[in-house]
Amino acid sequence: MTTYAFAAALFTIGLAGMALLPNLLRKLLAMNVMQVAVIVFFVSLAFKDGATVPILGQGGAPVAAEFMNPLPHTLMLTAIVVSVSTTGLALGLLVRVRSRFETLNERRLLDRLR
Amino acid sequence: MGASPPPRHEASRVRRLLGAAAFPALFTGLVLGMAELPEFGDPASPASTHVSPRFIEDAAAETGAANMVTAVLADYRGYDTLGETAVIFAAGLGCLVILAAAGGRPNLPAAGMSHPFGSVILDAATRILVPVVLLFAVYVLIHGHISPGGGFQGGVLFGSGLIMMRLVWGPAHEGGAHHPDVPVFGPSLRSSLMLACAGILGYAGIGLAAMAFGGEFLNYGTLPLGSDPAHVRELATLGIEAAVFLTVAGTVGVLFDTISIGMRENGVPIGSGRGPRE
Amino acid sequence: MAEGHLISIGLLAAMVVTAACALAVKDLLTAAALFGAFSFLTATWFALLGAVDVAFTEACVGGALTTILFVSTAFRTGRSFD
Amino acid sequence: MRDVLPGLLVALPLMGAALVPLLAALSRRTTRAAALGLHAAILAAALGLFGSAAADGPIRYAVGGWPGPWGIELWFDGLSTLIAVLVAGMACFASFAQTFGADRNGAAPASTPLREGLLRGALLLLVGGLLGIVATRDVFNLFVFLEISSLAAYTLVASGEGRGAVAAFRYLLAGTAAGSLYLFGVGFLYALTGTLNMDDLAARLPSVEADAALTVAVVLIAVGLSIKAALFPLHGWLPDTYVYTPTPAAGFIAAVMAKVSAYALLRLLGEVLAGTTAGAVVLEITLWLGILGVLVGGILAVAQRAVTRMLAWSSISAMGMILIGVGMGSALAITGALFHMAAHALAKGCLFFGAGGIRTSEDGDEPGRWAGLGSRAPWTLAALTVAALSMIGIPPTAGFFSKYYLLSASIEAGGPAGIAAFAAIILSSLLATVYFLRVLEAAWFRTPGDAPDVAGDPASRPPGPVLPRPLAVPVVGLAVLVLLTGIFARPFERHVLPDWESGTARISAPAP
Repeated sequence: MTTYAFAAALFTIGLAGMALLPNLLRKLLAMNVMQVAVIVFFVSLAFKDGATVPILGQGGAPVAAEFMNPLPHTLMLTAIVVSVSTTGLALGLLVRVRSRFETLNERRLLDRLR
Repeated sequence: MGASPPPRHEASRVRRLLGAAAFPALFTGLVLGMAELPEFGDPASPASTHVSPRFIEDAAAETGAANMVTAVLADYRGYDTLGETAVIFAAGLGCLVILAAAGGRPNLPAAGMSHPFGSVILDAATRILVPVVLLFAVYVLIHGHISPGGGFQGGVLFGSGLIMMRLVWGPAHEGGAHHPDVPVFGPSLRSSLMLACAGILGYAGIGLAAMAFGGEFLNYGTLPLGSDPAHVRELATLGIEAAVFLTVAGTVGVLFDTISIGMRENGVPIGSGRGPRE
Repeated sequence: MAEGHLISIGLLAAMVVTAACALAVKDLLTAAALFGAFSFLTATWFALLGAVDVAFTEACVGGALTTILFVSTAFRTGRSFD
Repeated sequence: MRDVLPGLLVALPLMGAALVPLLAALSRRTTRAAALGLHAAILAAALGLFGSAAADGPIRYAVGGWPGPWGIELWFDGLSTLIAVLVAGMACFASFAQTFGADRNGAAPASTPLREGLLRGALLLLVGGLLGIVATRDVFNLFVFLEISSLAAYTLVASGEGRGAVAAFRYLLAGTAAGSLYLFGVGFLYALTGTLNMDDLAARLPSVEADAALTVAVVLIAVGLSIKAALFPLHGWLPDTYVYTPTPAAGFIAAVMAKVSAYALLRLLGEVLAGTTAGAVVLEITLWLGILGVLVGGILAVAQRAVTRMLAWSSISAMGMILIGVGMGSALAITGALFHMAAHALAKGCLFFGAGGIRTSEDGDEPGRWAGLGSRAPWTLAALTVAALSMIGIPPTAGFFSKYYLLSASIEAGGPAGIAAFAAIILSSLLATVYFLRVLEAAWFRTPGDAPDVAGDPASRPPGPVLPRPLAVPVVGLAVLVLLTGIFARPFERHVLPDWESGTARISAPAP
């Protein structure tokens, strides 16, 4: 529960940053924090007390209770990829915005667009 | 930056007030919901008992991968991974459209990397480090069956090696080296794109090949690579990982090149060798 | 490792603090560096939870690639948030 | 057929997206032929699945040979194949229109063969993402394909000059927030049930006893998808995005992008989460927000000075109408929502292709710029008029029937929501009459001299056709489809609706 609450806190910080910070690059950093929060949540769902890393070592047939749940791990690999892809594309957009409008401040940008 | 203070808008004040109320509410709501979830670490939770036991108990026998995450990633949920590869490919394609292939005005400096640092120490360190990084990347790719790692991590590492070369030796582009002593290594923007495309084609190609042999899309078990289905799946998984590796390495190159030096080839097709550069 | 493990709680708290700092500092390079630190802390915590693959990826991607991309953008768009 | 087409439907666009940029190195002609051929093949696969699902019942397809809930399943019933056909069909028109951006510098700067290949690749990726959303039976897979379609859409939005990049960035922030909210909700569902497969979820959710957690999950998922579906008041990203997207992509994005998210909302809220109390409450809220969206979208559309911006606000109104249908949830309402998705996609695609092209050729976006176009290009304007009439809901067009179904569903539903929905739909038609007549009146009954809102000498207008052929063909083709869909609405209803109704019966009582 404590762990989940930390994920919720990170998510809230990220989402609030996206909505409230005026600078577009900062919004992007906040977006990354928000995405990491979801990953933290999923990874904490995969944890089992007394279990180990989901890689089969030497020995007999594996028992489910002995290994961490590999499914959320897999999903979160995909989520990390999605997050870096989005960030890459967003940074490309920002380079273009900065080159065209000479600011990354949302308010200045809105004034310039008016 | 500009000297004038950012103008104030009433709307943004309203939004700030709204935000001050909405975000604590969001946090409270999330925590209230989380209080009812199964306890952290509970081995009897639905997540631990419903679908996942098969991935733990049967993965090695069914797919031949000791790393269960690799088994789920490349085989049970290989379709997700195809989507993931497409996502990163979409990012590379997007940056190319937005920055490199667009006729933007070059009024931003390139990201400081267009002039090689020229320091002997950096140069020597890079000469030693880059081959090690690239080799490790390939190791991570191939060893992903048994240990943490796989195509994606390997691809990122490989791309990081390329970025390291770019940072120290300057950007590669048709037209020659920037550093007087060091030949420019690393793929051009166009070859990075081709790598990325090849990865997607390879991945989907393996999936379609499985269909040609009568299985479902991405059902590697039907491929005529041997008699032991787990072994066949293991081989196909390696092929999948290699395809992901190609796409990721290529896209990392594309992303870095476009973001750090893009929009400087004013209206000239990328890779045409005519890119004007001050 | 039980829920209330000190290392786990400490790492999580450090994550929240670095994330908040990364969003609060004035200088873009500092923010990018703090974000890198945030990612590495996250990766460490993932490793602690037995999610080695996720930890590896998060370290590669969040700690290295995303940070590099942010820094190279910072070089082009100016270091300070305006 | 049934064991090959599902794989092809999702594999072809993704492969094509990688193939077309490579072909761009050869020649423009090869690139174009390949892209058009791929889109045609995708449409053929979608039509094949549509026919097969209608004739022999729904198709379940286990990708990789792993059955659900361990693997990822695809699911093709009347509902999903209809949307798939719509997406694939619109994509053919958009691909045809993409030649426009390559030929005329006004729409896309400095178009090189490679750039054209990349843009065509982005369209294919977008189609692949949308078809993936439509086909999938797995809630996490839905997220992955949502992101593919989003990234491709950001690319297309930003591919124009100027403000497109800003619009795309704002769309990206909204879209990523939507994706993360959705994924967080999926995390809750996974923690509660241990599964990601939609059928398995629907079977296991009724026995879950954590009401608060389930409510949070449902709200997160609904809010996430509502942002993507531009449900009022989460529509903020939409107007700029539609207005600043280059015309060929705008016609496609405006036509199907938000609707696929509405479809996902229907699948999840109406089918998977229908057994939960929270799901029912959220559907009710969706209905009321849909009513508000219809009104706000219509009123703001009247207030706009630019034609494309007016069309964008009218889209918000239309999405509200679709979500009214989704929120009511009766068989008739869902039929209306689906029919409105199709009718609105065809008409709005037509109008965006037309208005975007006219914006370029007449060098401006005010209704006054349309003055005299009726005599200069009667066929094109006739087609656009048909589309506009469909938006208003005049009888022989498709738009009439979708509003008819939705109105009947509101009467059937009754109660305050039914009355409000009825009034909102009628009022939105009146508002649509106001804002479309302004444009049509200028086009048919004014000469360039007496247009009030255009400054400058009409003689200085750029010469040339009103719409270049790459845009004129989709405009006329879509208008014909609008008419055909309207004329054959009754037979269509007789042949296809029984399948949908059995589908919706299944929706209201989730199968194990």
